[in-house]
Amino acid sequence: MAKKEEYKITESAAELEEHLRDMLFIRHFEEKCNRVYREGKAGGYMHVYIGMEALAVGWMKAIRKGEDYVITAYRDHAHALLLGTPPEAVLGEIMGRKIGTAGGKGGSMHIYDPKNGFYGGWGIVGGHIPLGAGLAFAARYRGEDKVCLNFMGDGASNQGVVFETLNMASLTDLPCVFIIENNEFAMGTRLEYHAADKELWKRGLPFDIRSERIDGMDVIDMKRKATEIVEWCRKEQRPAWIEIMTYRYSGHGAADNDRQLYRTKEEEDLAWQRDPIARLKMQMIGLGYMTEEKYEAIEEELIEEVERIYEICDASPFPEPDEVYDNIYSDMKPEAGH
Amino acid sequence: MAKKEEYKITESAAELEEHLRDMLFIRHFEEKCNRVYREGKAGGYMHVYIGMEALAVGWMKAIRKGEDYVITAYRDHAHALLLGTPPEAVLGEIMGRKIGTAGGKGGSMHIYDPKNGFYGGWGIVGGHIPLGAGLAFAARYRGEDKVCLNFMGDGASNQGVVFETLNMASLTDLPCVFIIENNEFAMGTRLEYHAADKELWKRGLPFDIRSERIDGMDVIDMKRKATEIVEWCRKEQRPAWIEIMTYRYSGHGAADNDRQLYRTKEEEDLAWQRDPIARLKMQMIGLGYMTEEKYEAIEEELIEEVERIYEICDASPFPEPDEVYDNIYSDMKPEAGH
Amino acid sequence: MGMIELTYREALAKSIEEEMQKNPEVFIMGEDIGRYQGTFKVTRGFVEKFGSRAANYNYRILDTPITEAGFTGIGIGAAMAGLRPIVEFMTMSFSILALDQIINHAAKVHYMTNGEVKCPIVFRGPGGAAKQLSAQHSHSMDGWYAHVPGLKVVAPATALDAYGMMKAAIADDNPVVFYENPGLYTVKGEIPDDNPNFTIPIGKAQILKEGKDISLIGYSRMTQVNLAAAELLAKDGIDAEVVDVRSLLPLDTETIYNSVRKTHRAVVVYEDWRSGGFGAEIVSRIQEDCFDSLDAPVGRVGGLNVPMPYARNLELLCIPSEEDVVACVHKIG
Amino acid sequence: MGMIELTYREALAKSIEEEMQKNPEVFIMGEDIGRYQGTFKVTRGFVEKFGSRAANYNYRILDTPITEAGFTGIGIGAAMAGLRPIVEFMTMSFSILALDQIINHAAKVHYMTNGEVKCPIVFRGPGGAAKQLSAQHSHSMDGWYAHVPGLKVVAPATALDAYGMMKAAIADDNPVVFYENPGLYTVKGEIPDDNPNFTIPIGKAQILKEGKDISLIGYSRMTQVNLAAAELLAKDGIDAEVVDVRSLLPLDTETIYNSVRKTHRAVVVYEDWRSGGFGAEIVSRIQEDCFDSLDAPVGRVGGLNVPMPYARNLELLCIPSEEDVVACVHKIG
Ligand SMILES: Cc1ncc(C[n+]2csc(CCOP(=O)(O)OP(=O)(O)O)c2C)c(N)n1
Ligand SMILES: Cc1ncc(C[n+]2csc(CCOP(=O)(O)OP(=O)(O)O)c2C)c(N)n1
Ligand SMILES: [Mg+2]
Ligand SMILES: [Mg+2]
Repeated sequence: MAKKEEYKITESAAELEEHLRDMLFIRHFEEKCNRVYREGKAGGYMHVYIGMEALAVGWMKAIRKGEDYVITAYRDHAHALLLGTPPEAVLGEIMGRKIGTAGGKGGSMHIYDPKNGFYGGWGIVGGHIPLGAGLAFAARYRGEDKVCLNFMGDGASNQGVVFETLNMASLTDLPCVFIIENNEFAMGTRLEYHAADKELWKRGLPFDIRSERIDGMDVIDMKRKATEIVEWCRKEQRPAWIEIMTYRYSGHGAADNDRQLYRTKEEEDLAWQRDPIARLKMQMIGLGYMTEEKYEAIEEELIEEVERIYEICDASPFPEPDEVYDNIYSDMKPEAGH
Repeated sequence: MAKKEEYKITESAAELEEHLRDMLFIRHFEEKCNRVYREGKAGGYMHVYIGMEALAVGWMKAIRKGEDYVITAYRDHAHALLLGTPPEAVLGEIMGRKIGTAGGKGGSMHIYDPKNGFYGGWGIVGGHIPLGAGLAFAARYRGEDKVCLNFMGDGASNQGVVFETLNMASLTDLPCVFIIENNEFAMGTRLEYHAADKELWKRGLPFDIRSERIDGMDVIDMKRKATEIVEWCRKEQRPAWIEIMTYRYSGHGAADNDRQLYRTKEEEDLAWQRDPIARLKMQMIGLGYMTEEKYEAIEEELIEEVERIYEICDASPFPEPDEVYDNIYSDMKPEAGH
Repeated sequence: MGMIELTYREALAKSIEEEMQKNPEVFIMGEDIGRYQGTFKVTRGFVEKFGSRAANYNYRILDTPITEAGFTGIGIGAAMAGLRPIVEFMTMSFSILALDQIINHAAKVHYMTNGEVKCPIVFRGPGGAAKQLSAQHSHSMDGWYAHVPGLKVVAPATALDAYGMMKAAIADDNPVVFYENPGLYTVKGEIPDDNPNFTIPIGKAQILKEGKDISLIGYSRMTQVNLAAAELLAKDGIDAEVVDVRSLLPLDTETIYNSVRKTHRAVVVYEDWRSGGFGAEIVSRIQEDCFDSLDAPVGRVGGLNVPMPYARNLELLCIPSEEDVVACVHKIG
Repeated sequence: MGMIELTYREALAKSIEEEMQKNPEVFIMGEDIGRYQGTFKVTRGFVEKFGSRAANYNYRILDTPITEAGFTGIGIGAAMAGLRPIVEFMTMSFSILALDQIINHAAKVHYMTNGEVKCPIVFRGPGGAAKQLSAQHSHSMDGWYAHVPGLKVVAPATALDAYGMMKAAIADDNPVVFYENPGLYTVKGEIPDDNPNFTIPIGKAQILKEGKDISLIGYSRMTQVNLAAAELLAKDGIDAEVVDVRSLLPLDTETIYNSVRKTHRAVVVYEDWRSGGFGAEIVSRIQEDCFDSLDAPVGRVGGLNVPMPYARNLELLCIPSEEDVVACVHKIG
């Protein structure tokens, strides 16, 4: 990882407040998701983004929203929310309701919003990486001026198809940013147990791809670097492979109550010192852009906002039984019945 | 590629003659295979090793034959012959006869001889690479002092499973040498069209694996470097990733009569100047270890030997119809009939 | 309508080429399909007609590395963005490496987005045995794909159907597995020469020969085998009807049932391993829905349940022949 | 023989542990099976008992990266050298990524070497729906594997069978796919407590409940569903026989046929997508070989032909229930 440079904050107070609100909203949205899950109002597998907020916020500020493509795995709530998907549609999907982004058919792992450039929401670790390259391929094929942000976890970066995709992305000059959300764990497996070399950023090198490692716990820095990289990809029409260092404070999924099996309380406490939200808050207070009182007011407002969204979702209907056969095909239904 | 050092030949005349004979035997065996194929006495896909002889000869001299493991893809005649598989069993298999290594069930692509350490002979490009690592794993698991030579083509080195295997081989400290037979082509696709960076040796680096590129057209050099690497793997109990530069003079397979589609006559002629057999012959003549007459005599002897083998195979029976159900399982037969 | 006699291979090429000419968003990708002209030469001459990378950034003919999962996924992603890729597998056996992409991604995305994202893509290539390609290169795969909701699967048996159904497959907004067979590429047939909008819809079986005594039901190359078997049976005085299924998913049970209800006897023929092949599904449906019309159990002829052996004499044993079909007709009585 | 009541999950763990204690060449590998104790906790406590990498070079419990093709292939290679690996898939859905390794390598090597190289390996994990895991995590896969010569495939329905058949699978010199189901892990049963050499052979079906009116034929969790259906049917005065297939490849047709020849009616039940699932094969064989004994068409109950939806109400529609079985019994008449 390149040593962190000192930087001067040139962003306006309003801009920084937007960053803060985005991160805080995600955090409280995700906290609510965890509670919703515990209460049995969501099921299956659900994975929250707590601790990683600066990463998605930084990158989503770097792109042309609604034009550029974004794709990720199952840890996908934040990406959708930041791209402009209505939060009721996200939480509604998580709760399996008709108002959800997929009418309740996808669940937490499968949020999509193509109108806003969001192409999911995928559950097979590493499986969506070539799809993201394919979106970039389509942009290039048509001569559109679009890039694709192609997110994956550290664990996913071991999957063979990722390397296959890197090779082809370089061979065919795709405007695609491969972004590793390195939160140090793949479920219960620590980075050093799953990767022969912990410096995942190196994996782009043998494919002649721009490769870097960046800290992802500082939203200002993240946004600036992301912006530079995205514009580079757009201009050069070449891929980049970027490892972002972050941490997930929660368990792997909402059903993971066994964090002690793979990490210590001390380690988590230490990681909390890098909390991206606390950092931005302190930076803003230092600049006189924020006070404790204002922060608390914002937080309260967002918590209420999340509750309001939840109430809407909770009152909304589940899909109708006969919808089970809808949208498997664009033009027909499968043979019905058991 | 490390610049080629000058070296002094310390090998005895007898030793060098053995290298020469090994290479020449392979070449004439393979020429015969091509003829046998054209005459319709072999079918399916068949891939010969003409031009690449120094590579297999060098590596097979570096290992403990019959103890160490060897595995490769479908271009597999040379490996078997050098490990000591009776040539009648190799050609017999290619001709689909009962005396073949697999009783005629495998064909050219699937030669096996586990007693001599040879584990095939595989047809899915890249698919056998984890198997080779598994053989090395077994050796390490049991605390045996064995290494595995795990051969693949340049085209194969793009397959995702190869990268997955490298990661695990490094994580679990496997005594496995991954050897890329880089003959510059994957069927009709030239290296630069299938690999984003032509220096394939770099692909081991992000997995913290010893990685090198070596010329494979000089049998003496090949054998020496191979020996050093094999002993290093055995001692360190670590994998290595070695790219060997070679060339195939024939078409991809015996059915490929379209070399002009993907390369020129001039290019082939240039490559012939690197012919490993001609090089060793000249080296030996220079040292006074060989004469033109003796060379011709050896060649004639080997050609006759190959013809003798062919006669045996051609006179030998095809498998019996009811063998079709044999050896699918070790202890039962499948349900019979159409 | 002017007609021209072409092989199945040429009919395919003509169909793909015309669609590519009509719609710039149709492109084809696969191993050695460009400069090398394709392993089974379906794309012969394409790179000259449509250009190649060397000339400019033009990927209408995209030679890929040997990374089935990766390039298939890239094709699927491109289809999600609205392009219409045709993915060639050198053989269907190699599509096994891309199954996760096909089954978990292409076949699911329309459902998981509740219809927001379409995936108009064709996966094509030869399945089943060629000649002595042995155990790893002779997979049929048709039944596996036909088992997966979200995919359509077609397996035309004639040059005309190859021509018309390929057009339908390219026009389809859903992922279509287009199953060819090495033994069909040289089969000849009459094709419309001046009607690039000609199409044969997916989802319709056809009767290739009418008959009253027994229905021989098959698809892909086995339809040709069934036609040959019908001739043999005619010599025994048995008038067989040949039902060419053509489309496995969706399956046109109506045409199949109508035939069985007429003949009261049926044999289902497929090249894939007999046990667990897609023929079992066809048999199951017939006996479920035509039970009272059946005068005998529905017969089955499938490939032997063995990995494909190399030796030609053994290989020939494994693949169903017209004699095997005739034997089954006599067996069910 | 002392008996102990255990869950299916515990029975599996006990079986694997005993085999590992008996034979140092048996080991287990998979994602998060060690330190994390396994996603479905089958390997709970194993790493403490058998050691982990941290302690020494000891791979009896091998936590792997998320690279299904790679680690499966390494397991297969180890088996080719004579070790006896057990490969856990977190779910069978993920085994799709390793299919080429399983089908083209493990299942073929014995044949392609004409018996020279054995491949004693077990592939295990839960297939089918758990609870709201949606479209990419709910694949059954049993029929795909049971279609492949060279593999054996078992799908026990009870804790005792899980215990005894796992021992048989580990002892087998061929690759065995051991198909579990998330819904079975908590099912309880009596297991021999002091007989580590106990085994239940692969290849035998069993009658779990005798009956004279109809045969309910299934495997894995569907056998439990059939037992429940038999109770419901009893209330309607229908005396159903429950045939637990247990082993899909090889398939014990004798036991199945004997039951059908006694009851003259059959319904085959499986969780996988109805169309093209392995149940179709069982139906086909029954109608082929017991045609004259059948008083009605063989009924089928399979999963709906849809990618698994997330919403619980839709998901429950997709999975066959005892009511669905009863309905089918009434339908075939
Ligand atoms: C192919 C495949 N194998 C296994 C799983 C189960 N699984 C889901 S998430 C996960 C861990 C992934 O870790 P990482 O890529 O680091 O992403 P993170 O969850 O940390 O964001 C695993 C093993 C899966 N979904 N797909
Ligand atoms: C998975 C897979 N895809 C495609 C093929 C068809 N095929 C056979 S050999 C080959 C080229 C391989 O090239 P390389 O790895 O360089 O080996 P070489 O033939 O040059 O020794 C291809 C594409 C195959 N056998 N397996
Ligand atoms: Mg992670
Ligand atoms: Mg090559």
